[in-house]
Amino acid sequence: MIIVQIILVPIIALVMGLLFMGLFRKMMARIQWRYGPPITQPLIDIIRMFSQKTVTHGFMFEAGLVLSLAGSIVVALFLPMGNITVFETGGLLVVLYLMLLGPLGIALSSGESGNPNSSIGISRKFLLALGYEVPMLLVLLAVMTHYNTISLAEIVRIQAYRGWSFGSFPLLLSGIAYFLILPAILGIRPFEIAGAAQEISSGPKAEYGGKFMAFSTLQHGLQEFIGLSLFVNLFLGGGDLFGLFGMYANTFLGNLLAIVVLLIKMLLVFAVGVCINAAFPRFRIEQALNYLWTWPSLFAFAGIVVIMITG
Amino acid sequence: MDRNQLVKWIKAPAKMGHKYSLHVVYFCTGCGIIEIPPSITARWDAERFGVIPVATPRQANLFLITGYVSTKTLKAIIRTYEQMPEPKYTVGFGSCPINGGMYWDSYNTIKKLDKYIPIDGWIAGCMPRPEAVFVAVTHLWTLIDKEMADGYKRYREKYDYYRANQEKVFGEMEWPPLYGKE
Amino acid sequence: MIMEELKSKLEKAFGSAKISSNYSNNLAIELDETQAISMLSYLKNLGYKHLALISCVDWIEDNQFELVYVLSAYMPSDDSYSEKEKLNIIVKTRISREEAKYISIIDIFENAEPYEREIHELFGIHFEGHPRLTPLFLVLKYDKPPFRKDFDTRQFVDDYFGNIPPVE
Amino acid sequence: MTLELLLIVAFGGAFLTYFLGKISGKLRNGFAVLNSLAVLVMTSFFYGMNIEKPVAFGFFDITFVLRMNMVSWFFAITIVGIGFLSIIYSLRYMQNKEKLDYYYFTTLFINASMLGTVLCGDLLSFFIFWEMMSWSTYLLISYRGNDRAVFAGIKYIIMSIIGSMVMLVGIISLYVNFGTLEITELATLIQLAPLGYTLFILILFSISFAVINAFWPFHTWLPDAHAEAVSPFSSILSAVLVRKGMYGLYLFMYMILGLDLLNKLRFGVISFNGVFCWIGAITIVFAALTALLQSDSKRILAWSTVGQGGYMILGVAFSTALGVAGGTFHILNHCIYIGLLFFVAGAIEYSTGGIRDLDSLGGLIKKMPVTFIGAIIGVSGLIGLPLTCGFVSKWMIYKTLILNGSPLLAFFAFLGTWGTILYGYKFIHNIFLGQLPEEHENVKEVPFSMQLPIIILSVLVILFGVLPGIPLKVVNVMDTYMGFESLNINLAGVVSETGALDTINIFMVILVVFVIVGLLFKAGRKSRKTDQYDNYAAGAAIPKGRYNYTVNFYNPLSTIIEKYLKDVVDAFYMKLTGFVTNVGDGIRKLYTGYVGNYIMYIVVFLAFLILIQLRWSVF
Repeated sequence: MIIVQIILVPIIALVMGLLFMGLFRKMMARIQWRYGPPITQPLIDIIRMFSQKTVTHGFMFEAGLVLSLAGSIVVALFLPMGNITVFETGGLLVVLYLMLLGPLGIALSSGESGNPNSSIGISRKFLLALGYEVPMLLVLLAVMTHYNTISLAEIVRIQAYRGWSFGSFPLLLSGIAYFLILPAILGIRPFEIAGAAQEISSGPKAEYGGKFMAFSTLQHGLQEFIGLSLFVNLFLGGGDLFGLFGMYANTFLGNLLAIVVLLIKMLLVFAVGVCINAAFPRFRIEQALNYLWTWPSLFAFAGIVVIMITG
Repeated sequence: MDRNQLVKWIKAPAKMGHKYSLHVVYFCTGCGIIEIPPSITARWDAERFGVIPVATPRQANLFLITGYVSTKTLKAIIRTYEQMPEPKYTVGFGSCPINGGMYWDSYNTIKKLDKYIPIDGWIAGCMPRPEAVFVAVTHLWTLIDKEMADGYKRYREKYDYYRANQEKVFGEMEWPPLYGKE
Repeated sequence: MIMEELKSKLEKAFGSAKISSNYSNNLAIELDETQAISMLSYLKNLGYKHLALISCVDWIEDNQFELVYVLSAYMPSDDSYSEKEKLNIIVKTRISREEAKYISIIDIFENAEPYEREIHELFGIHFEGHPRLTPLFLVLKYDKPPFRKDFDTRQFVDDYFGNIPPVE
Repeated sequence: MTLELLLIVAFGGAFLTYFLGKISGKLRNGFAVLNSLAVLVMTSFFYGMNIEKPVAFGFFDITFVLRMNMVSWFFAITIVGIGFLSIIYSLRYMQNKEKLDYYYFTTLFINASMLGTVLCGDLLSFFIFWEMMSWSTYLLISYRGNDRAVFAGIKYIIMSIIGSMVMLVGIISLYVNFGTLEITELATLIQLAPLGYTLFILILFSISFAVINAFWPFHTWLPDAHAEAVSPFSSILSAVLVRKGMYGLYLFMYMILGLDLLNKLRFGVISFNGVFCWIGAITIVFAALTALLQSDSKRILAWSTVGQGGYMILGVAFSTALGVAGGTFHILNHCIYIGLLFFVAGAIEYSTGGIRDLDSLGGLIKKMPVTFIGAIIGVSGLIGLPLTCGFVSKWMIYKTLILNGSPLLAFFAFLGTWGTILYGYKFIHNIFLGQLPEEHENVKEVPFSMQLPIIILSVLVILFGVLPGIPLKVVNVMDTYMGFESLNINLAGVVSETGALDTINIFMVILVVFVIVGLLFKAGRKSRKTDQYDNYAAGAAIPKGRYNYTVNFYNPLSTIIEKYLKDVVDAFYMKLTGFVTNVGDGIRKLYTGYVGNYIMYIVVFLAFLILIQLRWSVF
């Protein structure tokens, strides 16, 4: 049974990642009054990229990229999908540290490419990560202290009967803080600083050719899936719709429904993200840091203080 | 468009992939580049054909030579062409790359671009309109389908001729030959 | 009236200069090469500080190059576009075609540097006192500077690009 | 196989190498390696023994107590382990440097004195070994002899002397009050002492341990000491020597005072432990952000040593079973990967001819693969990536902080981790990745004797990351020895009802997924290898020496946080030293050398006394 889950969950995550990117381009096109490519365009791109013979700059150039995609898939395995969590050991702390593997892998491999555009891209990516980690850590700590557990699956189970944490008062502040930094986590327009195509010729991806570019797009899709799934699991009770499907609790149908509900919630949050992306120009890295360290951190800090007081 | 025919995808996914995802190198070689922005924005929208400008030649498989090619730009064009991953296609815009066009007797422009890098398709017109660009893209589809868009194969097989011609123009080249010792 | 006043002043200062004005707002001054430099600095002191352009004409029949300097005045601070700013002054001098050298005016107008480099590269006129007369545009090697009238471009194109064989 | 034999071998070996050095260099090097190997083997024999043995010492009958328990064994094994590796490392590293007898003697002497501090049972001998360690460290910090090294040495020795004097005051007051300096007796007697007095003693000792441990207010000597010390010594210095402060804190907080007395030291909200935790938190964040802005490879690692100390004190001072276990395990992990990183920095310095400035290096991965692997594993251990030992100890520390209701401390610790990622990647990127400058074209890999320590430590980092059970068993015994309930440890990590950690499980998942994705990657078309000059530069040629981005790598961040990171404490110390020199200068002017002035001083003073007597008839 667990073997099926181990194979199924990453596939769902990858497919959802591609769907997000396809949807992203379609919605952006629609907002800009044009037809835009079909939703399956990222898949077509990846098939084309896999068939291209390109250039490698050395061992780390390949190993880093493989590490980053593997790291993102492993994180997808550790996140609860509906009410199935394939691996639970170590809880949210392990998920937080595993989320480092993706960016670090990309950083190592594009650093090896010897192109200053990539180095500038990576230094911006890490600065942006430092920027949004301040409020994100406060938010995660607030949730963990509020539910007094470090296990993500536990948090989802508690939300099933205690109601979404986005509704309960102290976590509302943290939810707002997390939502304010969601564009930074997903890497979309206001915070598309690391992969800015015009300024630093797509940053870390500057030297990625055929299959490298395919792996990098897959990793980007997974990164968006992880950011959204974390938000939905922590704040929107991932996988349960006000207990409507309580009766099919742990049957096959129940799990399936939970997954579908989770994905729909993620799609809704992603749609809002795309609208933000369409409305904003790209920030400079100083503006991004100044923004991330003021408003979202304020909300997150208020949330954690309220939780420490009310317990 | 046979984009949704699953049978063709299963038989030859690489070919279909190349047809419906032509990423263009965003490199302004001549006066024709002014036609690219309108073709990728709202009015003509090249993205519905899967054509998107990308930042670096490494990520691209279509190279548009838009307009006359001066000797200085030829060096950059050859370098960019060699940096693109293998199945790559080039389309020449207007008459200047064909035979020098209006600058046929100029001391500084390249007359027949075909002598230096292989060109898969030409678009006539002294700066063709975006619709002509889409005609070129669809024409390229048929070429890819019939395996006739083999510019990169010609470049690999006859590389010494191309390299000799390039060296004739520039004298000594700054970078080593691409398919030197393989 | 600005023009007439200026014209009279110039005639007083430079007797031998032929001053004519073929448009309402420009003044053409033809000058001997020895006086051109002093005319330029004189005009600069008069307030025409903007050197718009230096160009060169190849009179191959009477075996001379003609250097053309175009001056105009900058808009004053209270940006009222008065009569004086509309006036363009064109100073022309003839230099002989054989030794083809002239004095650089960089110390009067600093922004003359690229213009003189370009004229040097394309016409082969050597400018004394120019800091770096290095090539600016051309990549290929030409026997004669390409803008000269006796440089036969068609001949050059045939034998330079002509003998490059097509790849078959 | 007794303790004093161990000490005799250690100290005897140090002196013997000095004299052997007079005979021949080869003999001295061989003997030094043999000696440190022997000490390592002998210490490992004492695993699990609890010995308490008074040893009569020669002159005027001081009883000199030797003590061995699991806590001292834990610290002893790290000392001799890193000592042995650094001796091997320095065989080739110090090859063409001068004063080698002096170097080997002081290194072995420092190792021996550290061993002494850990093995002694009474405070007097503890203080003697402590002093030996301090001034011999000064000898090695200023080994290079140029003025910056001497300045760093002086700065170190002043701060450590102040620390030792504070400790001496504590020892004397203990001796006066309790008549004995035996640790075991002290442990029983101090329970009866008034709370105020115990707090006073604890603060005194903690100040001296904080100085050697480079916590936030007393950290200023460490970055200078590391920038000047020789690489093999700076790995000893930051891996083990700095952690003597942690051993001291263990000795006092848990072995002498004991847990319940410690918890009684609480005045309303503020407790001794709480203050110490907050000092740790400030150390973490301050050091991590300062390390970001450095551009010298050794200085980055020095600031990281200061920062990682904060994690240890966070774990230890939080006094819950899991917290102390996490803190202790972090001491071991930090000792491993910071030693590894200093060996890597030394290897870079050795092969590029003494270059440590991060702005002029680059692309060394092609020339020095083994060092690169060591650096990658070291930095991932520093950050705490899941397959490395750093992760397990940080996981334990975070778990206690979060579940015991102090999320803000956990927040600062997390922030420190993200700062570590940034400067860890800067360390790797500026040295190994990017374009290889021409002058480093013929850089070769370091000789095997320098690669061996790097390989051993890298294997240890991964081994303890995947199978943390091995060291955790030792740490668990230490916990129970110090009065905490024992944790449920299995080979793969901590098992407890509030969220277990199973590192073997994580390792298997990552391995399997990595292999599958790797095969998928290999399935794609084979790509063509190119050199670094076939690169995208918008169609232009690559400017040979200038096509990299290394100079102030995190510039946008430094413009924001630079003004908050002025080292206020260091500036204060410098002003203090300036003031003291001025006062000294003033007093020196009194001694003008003419006898007449001195007589005048005496007369004036007598007149002053007479005036006092007449006025108030004091005498």
